Amino acid sequence: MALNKVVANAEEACRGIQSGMTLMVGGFGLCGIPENSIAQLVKMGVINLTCISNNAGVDDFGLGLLLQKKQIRKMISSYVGENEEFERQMLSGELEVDLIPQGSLAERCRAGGAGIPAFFTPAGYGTEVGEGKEVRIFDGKPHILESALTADFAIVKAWKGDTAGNLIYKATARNFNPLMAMAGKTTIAEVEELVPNGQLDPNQIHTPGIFVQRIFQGKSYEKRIEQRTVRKA
Amino acid sequence: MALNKVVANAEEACRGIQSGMTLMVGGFGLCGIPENSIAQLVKMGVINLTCISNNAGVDDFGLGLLLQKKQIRKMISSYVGENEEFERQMLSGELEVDLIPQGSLAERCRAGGAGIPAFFTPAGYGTEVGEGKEVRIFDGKPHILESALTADFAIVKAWKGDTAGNLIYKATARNFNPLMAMAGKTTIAEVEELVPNGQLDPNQIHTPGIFVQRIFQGKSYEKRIEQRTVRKA
Amino acid sequence: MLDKNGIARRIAQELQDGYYVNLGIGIPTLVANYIPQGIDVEFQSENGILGMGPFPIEGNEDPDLINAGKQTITALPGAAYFDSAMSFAMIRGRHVQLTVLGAMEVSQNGDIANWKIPGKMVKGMGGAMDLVASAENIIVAMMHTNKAGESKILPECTLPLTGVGCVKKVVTELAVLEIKDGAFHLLERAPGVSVEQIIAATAGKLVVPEVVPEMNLLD
Amino acid sequence: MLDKNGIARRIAQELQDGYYVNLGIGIPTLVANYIPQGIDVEFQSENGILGMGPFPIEGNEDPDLINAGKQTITALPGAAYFDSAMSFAMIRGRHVQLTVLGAMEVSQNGDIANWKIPGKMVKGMGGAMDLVASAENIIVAMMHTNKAGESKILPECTLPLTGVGCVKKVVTELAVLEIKDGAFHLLERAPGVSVEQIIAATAGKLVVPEVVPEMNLLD
Repeated sequence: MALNKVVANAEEACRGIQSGMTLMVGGFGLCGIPENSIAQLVKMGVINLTCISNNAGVDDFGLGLLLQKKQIRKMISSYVGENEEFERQMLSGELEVDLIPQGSLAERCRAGGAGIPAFFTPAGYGTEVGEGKEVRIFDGKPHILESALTADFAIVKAWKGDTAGNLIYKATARNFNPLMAMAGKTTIAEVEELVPNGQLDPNQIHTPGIFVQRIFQGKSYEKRIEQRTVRKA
Repeated sequence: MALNKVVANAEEACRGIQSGMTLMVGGFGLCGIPENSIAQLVKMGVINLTCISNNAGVDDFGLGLLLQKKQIRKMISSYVGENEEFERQMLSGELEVDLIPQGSLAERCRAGGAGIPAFFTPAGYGTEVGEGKEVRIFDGKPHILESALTADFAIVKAWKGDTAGNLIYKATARNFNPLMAMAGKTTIAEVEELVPNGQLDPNQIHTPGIFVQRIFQGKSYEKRIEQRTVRKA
Repeated sequence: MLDKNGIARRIAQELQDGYYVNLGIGIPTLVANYIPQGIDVEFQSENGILGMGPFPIEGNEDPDLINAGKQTITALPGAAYFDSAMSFAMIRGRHVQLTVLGAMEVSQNGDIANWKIPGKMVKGMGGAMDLVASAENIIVAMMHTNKAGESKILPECTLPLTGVGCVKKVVTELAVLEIKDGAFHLLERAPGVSVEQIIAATAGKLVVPEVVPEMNLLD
Repeated sequence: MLDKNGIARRIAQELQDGYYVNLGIGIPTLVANYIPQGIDVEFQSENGILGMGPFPIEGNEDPDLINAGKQTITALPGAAYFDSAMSFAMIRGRHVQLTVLGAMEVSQNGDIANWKIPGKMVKGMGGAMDLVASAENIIVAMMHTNKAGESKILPECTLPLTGVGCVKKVVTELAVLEIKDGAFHLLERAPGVSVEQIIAATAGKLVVPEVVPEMNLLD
């Protein structure tokens, strides 16, 4: 009786994504990013995208691939270093950038999915992030009013998923993925392992399937490491 | 290096709870309630308590045990049926009752734990719940401003826990427990099974230990069923 | 005229394939027994489960697995458990496509009263205010009149409100009514019920089209 | 005068048993190498881990397990992973007892600037604004002056702010300063550093007590 959200591949999953749309893309740095869907967006050639994503990838991976093709018009992020093409487009004015404190970004995505249109947070008060925003004192401390974020499509990456769209993430690859999954009008989940319903423990689901409209098993995950750091054995 | 939150028993866990304090108590109906801690509160005889809990137990179980002893001055709940002593005290004016929509109660507890002092929600607009509250239109729809809830102590019940205070709940016994765990100045967790650090999968923790100050293994759980419903085999 | 099961059966016809559905206590709960052939839906219970199944077979009750009515239940394959904040995120965020609720009164602009009777013990609204304020699609399952024969389909609610302007459809023992433009629109008659009976039982503004079909209660 | 490791070592003395600690990128990261004997603390990284351990042994790197600096890390027994909203719930909700951050400038009323230099590429504030707005206890690890020898310990910040009135303590290569009542209070000198050197390097209002002890850098 559980619903079936399975689509064949990234091509089918991304159907309907159009130029000019707002997309949320999960991941922190290159960790937990929807590699297959990003490749498909490059293939589709959709342009003028507004991308809500904590970071903007590196020059030749992650959202950097879309930046290279000038498919992104606006980035809404908390940190966009490690990307020269991004810097060039930003300084030349080709790319619009909206920088948001990381916690506010996360909470605004959750709020968008949770039907909370706005909330107060202390982050950014007294800085340029707070400019033009309503200020209110709670418990002696100033807070600013932040609004919810939503997207036409949210694209997330999980470790395991079932046909009903339930998702389990791995380690810190979870990051923004569950929050963005909540906030997409349509949410696409790509997973490393797609299993039949009943194989995931219902007690251990990170994203309940109600938030996911399309799910597919991705392939050839590169999972590039941005800062490989090790110690001696 | 992980921190050790283990205390010996309910007596040690509840130390410092005083008359007049505000307590959050996890559970939905009689499902997922901290039975050992409630028994300890009865034993301690603290009075004039403000209890934030979705329900108020039944006459002879759950928070009903505290009501019988007239230890509760005020209940903040969403639904308080199934309890005659509660009804008597409420109608006689001995007990103050603040009724809050269930979703707002949950979100207000989460907000209290998450440093969000207030948020807008559509629930309760145009009803007596919305009276005196700020109204604002978002996307054409009126919302009311609700504030965060916190408590001197939050008392929650989990299925499994480790010495660092990480918690895993079982099935629908999760309910309000993770939210209240976030919102207590001091949070007490009683668990059915207490295990050493390293035995719980860090990927499957529902309440990270940072929210828990004291944890102990409860005993003799009755887990009473309120509405036993079955079908024929 | 319909009995409670009939009302549930008629409401079940409103289910669409792929819907997530929240069923209130009482008549709404019965809707789960009449899911049309070929339609897959998943039930959410606001205490924290998606993919709620039937009651357990005797002896298999799990005190840790209940629904919002505090009844022992089961979980179907593909189910998920979650906390109460997540549960109402689903509801407020409009991820649940259909909510079916009981009511004491409904008004012609879609107001609903179903939680409080002045002078009587108030048990609380539970999740009802969140549900009615949030759902895109709310169907009320109720009796057209009270025991004294007075209409509960009103110009304005007399009882304290649960939500304003939110109810889209009402299914009673007599009729299916759609609420729009400040009036009840009569869509269907229950088997054996005349338009005159419905008019007589409805205190709120009622728009009656020339032809009012009788309900087709599919199996 | 302290080197970077010396600054980290001094800050590590501020750790108390049972603390949850968030360490920023740069000098703050080094604090983890100097946890005093007998003190148990747990490190939070805002991308979603509590109980962060050391870097992995070569060959054991897991691309799915990184810290906020995007470095491969390990998890200790008792660790927990969570999403970014939960992570900042911990931070904003004041469950993290100590935050150690780098800064470009700090002012005598506790303002901090550490994210943006006008005219240069802006990379973003990441989690810094949430951290400084929320932490009860913020220690800044920084150099007292810039490369041109100009003080970064100022009456007012000149760069765009990250947060206002939030920094409680500053540890530099020269001194430990406490910020209160609109001034820097000199608490300790670095080994071999004179009060005069500190006065010369400090542009903000500096309160100097009669006796300024030299830091005791315990092992």
